[in-house]
Amino acid sequence: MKFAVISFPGSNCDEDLYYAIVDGLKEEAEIIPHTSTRLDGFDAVLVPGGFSYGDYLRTGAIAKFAPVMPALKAFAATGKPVLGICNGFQILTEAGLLPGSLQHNTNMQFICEPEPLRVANHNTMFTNDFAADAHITLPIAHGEGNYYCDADTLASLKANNQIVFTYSDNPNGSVDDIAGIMNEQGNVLGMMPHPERAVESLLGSSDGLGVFRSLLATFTRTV
Amino acid sequence: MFLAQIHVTYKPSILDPQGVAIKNAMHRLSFNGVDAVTQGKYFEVTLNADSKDAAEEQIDTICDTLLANPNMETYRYDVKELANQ
Amino acid sequence: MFLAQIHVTYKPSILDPQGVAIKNAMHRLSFNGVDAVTQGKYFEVTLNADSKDAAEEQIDTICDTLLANPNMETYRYDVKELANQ
Amino acid sequence: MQELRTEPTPEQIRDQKPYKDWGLSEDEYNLISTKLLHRLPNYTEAGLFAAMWSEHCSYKNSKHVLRKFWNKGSRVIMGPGEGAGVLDIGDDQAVVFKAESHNHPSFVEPYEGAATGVGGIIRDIFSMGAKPIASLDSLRFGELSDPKNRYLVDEVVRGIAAYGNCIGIPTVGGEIGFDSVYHGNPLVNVMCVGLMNQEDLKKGRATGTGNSIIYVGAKTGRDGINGATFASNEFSEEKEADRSAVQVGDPFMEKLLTDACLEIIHDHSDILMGIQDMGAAGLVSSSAEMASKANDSGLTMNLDLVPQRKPHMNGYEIMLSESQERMLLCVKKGEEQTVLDIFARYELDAVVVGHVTDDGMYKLTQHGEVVTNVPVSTLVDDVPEYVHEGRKPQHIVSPAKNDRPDIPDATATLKALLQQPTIASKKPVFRQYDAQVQANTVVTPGSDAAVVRVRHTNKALAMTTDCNGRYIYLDPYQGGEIAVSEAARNIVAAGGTPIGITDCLNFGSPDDPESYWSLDQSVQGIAKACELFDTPVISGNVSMYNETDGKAIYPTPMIGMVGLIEDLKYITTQDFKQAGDAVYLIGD
Ligand SMILES: Nc1ncnc2c1ncn2[C@@H]1O[C@H](COP(=O)(O)OP(=O)(O)O)[C@@H](O)[C@H]1O
Repeated sequence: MKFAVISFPGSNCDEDLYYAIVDGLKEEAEIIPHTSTRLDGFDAVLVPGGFSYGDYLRTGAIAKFAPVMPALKAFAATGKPVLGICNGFQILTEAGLLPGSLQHNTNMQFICEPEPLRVANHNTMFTNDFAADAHITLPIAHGEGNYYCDADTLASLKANNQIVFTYSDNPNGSVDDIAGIMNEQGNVLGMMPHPERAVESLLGSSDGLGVFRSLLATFTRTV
Repeated sequence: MFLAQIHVTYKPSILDPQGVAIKNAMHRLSFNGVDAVTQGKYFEVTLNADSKDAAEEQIDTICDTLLANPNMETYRYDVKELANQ
Repeated sequence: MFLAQIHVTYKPSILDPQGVAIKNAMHRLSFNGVDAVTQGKYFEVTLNADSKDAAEEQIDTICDTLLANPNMETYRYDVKELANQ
Repeated sequence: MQELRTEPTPEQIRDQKPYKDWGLSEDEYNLISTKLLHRLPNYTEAGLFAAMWSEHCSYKNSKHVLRKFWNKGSRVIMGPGEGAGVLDIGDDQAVVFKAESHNHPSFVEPYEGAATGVGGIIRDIFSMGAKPIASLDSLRFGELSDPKNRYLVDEVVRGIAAYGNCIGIPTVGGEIGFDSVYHGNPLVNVMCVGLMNQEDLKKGRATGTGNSIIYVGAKTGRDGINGATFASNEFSEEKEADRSAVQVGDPFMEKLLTDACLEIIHDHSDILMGIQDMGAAGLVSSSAEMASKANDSGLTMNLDLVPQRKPHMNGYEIMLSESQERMLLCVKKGEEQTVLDIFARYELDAVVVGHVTDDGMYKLTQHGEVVTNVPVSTLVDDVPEYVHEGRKPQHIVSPAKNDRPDIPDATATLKALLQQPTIASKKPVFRQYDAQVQANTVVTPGSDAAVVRVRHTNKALAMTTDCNGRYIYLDPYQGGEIAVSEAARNIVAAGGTPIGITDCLNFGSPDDPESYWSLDQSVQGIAKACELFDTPVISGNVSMYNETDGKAIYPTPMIGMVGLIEDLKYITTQDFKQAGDAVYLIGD
């Protein structure tokens, strides 16, 4: 399976994701610059964390105009998986690939800590490796991870089982403890916690590997 | 040359954590009369355009696509011509 | 009840990386006429006070101590009385 | 619009002595004009001398003491003198580290002061050819009961977090303490650690006649002018009024700068002759030092070519600006385009601003005129060195009577101690730091030393910052030994072998004999301990004049230590693992 990791100016988790795939999952990965206009030949696209364009203006606001974005949208439209982590989640909401937006944490501080999470939906291409209602721990590291959407959107997220991860102990004020959501089609996931930082027990947790293993299992089943 | 003064603010229905944090700070400093605070963004953009209408049209698009997030924010602007230097 | 509209902007000598990044984004979006962009903060504060003067005095102190960083920023404000509801 | 200002003539400078405000003494001025130049320096030249001869750039007051540090040892690839020190860690790899103080800027403008401190030390690391892999801090503030100190803590921590988090270098550890002596003079020290392949080692040298000097990064503005002289002057309430504009950090720009410079270092090492960051005293300090280190090289630059943020900047301002996120490169003649193309890809400003000459002269032109023409050596090597008089402080000569506290209720005292901010958990601080980006942090803040593994090897690096100003105050020699020993214990407790240290010497004025004595003694204590532990001092920084209105801080030499963990299985953490385990007390 071949993953593309998109690198925007200011992305800083692109290499971490690359290593999570290559060393952790032992599959193929390539870092793709924001100027690239094609994503053919990839089976999944990962949008990494960091501070694209310094996160100036709003997180993800400037990245959504990067030259690679039309290709990313086209890729998402094919139904293949797109995973945005942290800043990647912020970019996907700004680009309209996911509903809602991410605001400042309610304490107005950056928060870095291991965070207990619940897998709210394990019937997705990103979470089929987890047991139903699994409790896992993934690191978070963000200043603006407070997920917001209006009541109608929230109702439809719930109705369609689009809420994929929730916080056990909401750190940032997110609506309904949301830590990660997917689009209606189920092939675009955005999440604030960092699975790529939790792929080996040496670094404290390997729970994150489950996300990548799920993608691999889905891929193996469909080809 | 034109100057656009642009205000981008949260929609009233949106909880603004920055505004809340600032209001709490004001209360801690004993400004107890403060009832509500909202924080928005203020931009000044100077631009060349053929006419005021053309400048406004550009600013409108810039606000829609870049400066404001329509999920949460609204904007208003005011464009004026700058005296030649 | 009074409404204060407050603008906090960088002093001209201060580097504004945010403004530069936004300007570059506008150019990438082909708004090539854009010459300069600065980003500042805009606050709306509603407060109770005995008079407009009293409200202005409070806002002045609030700006000095909380909303603006005198090392880098300047502020201006406008206070008006709100019609009773 | 800014008016074009007329500069004072050389004669006016001689008569009105504005150089004194810039930190140059009358004797120094006379030495420059009569012995070194044999003429009166013009306005720009006088400004350049004031900056280059400041304590911050020349170490003229501390050099004598710094020579007492021990910096041998079999691992040393590069000791003090370059941007940062370098130690061999096997497998043709090396660790690079250095610490830097940003005390005064952080008092004036805590958020930006702390942020730009982080930015500066990172540039020192990658300019050696190393990838920055971790940062640590060491902070001192006045008591938290004062709201001003709470504000300083919040903003300094926010500034460190904002810069490190954005640029993607994990802040993995540090220390923070509170004492009323730091009220009005907080200490903000930051350390950065980098990892490199030994073949990538770069130096800040401008060598090879005809080779090009390339300026890259942010445009030069009027910020931080006089920063170097300012940092070397005592800080008093009165002077607050005339301070120059605050420097603002742009971590986004620095991320691009880091990536671009490392790409050039890796892929085009053969055409890159030297690289240095622009830190204190900006362009003049970086360029003059690059020329000086290349022995007899000279250098000429055209100031009109320097990217400028504001119109009508004069030579003095352009050369002394401390605008952040700027680097200077020396590139082989004819190969400039390769380098310019790489920077263009990162959307960074890069311009050829001058070239290396063979006459040993430092020559600057602006608007077609020569504005500076002095021997490189006069700026860098001819700075007088001062050996100050030391005197044992009164409080050591006749110490206060032993005051043995009365502890009727040990539990209550223990609880009270644990509530002291200096002792209590630092989680509210380090929770704001991204400690895990780069996905190599094995031990995050909260243990004795942080541990960062070296990816694709079985090795890891342990790192810590430590100091106890109170011990130094009471006995600087032993206090110095204690600081190094504490750092070494932290490293060992993490499973590492201590291999070297960096330091930040935060002291009062060297003109105060008691303060100078403490500096000298503590350096000797540190040196002695370093020799015992086989941990050479490979880099460091001096911050003097840490006093407000004549009151000095505790002498506070911060020690940043790095240890090598030869096998990942040696990594240990400080927390109790399970009930029933035995607890041992070792030592006496
Ligand atoms: N300013 C700081 N920045 C980052 N980490 C910090 C800071 N202060 C303390 N820490 C972390 O908190 C932990 C405990 O620190 P400290 O109380 O100084 O313990 P010790 O006395 O064992 O050094 C350490 O892991 C240290 O790295």
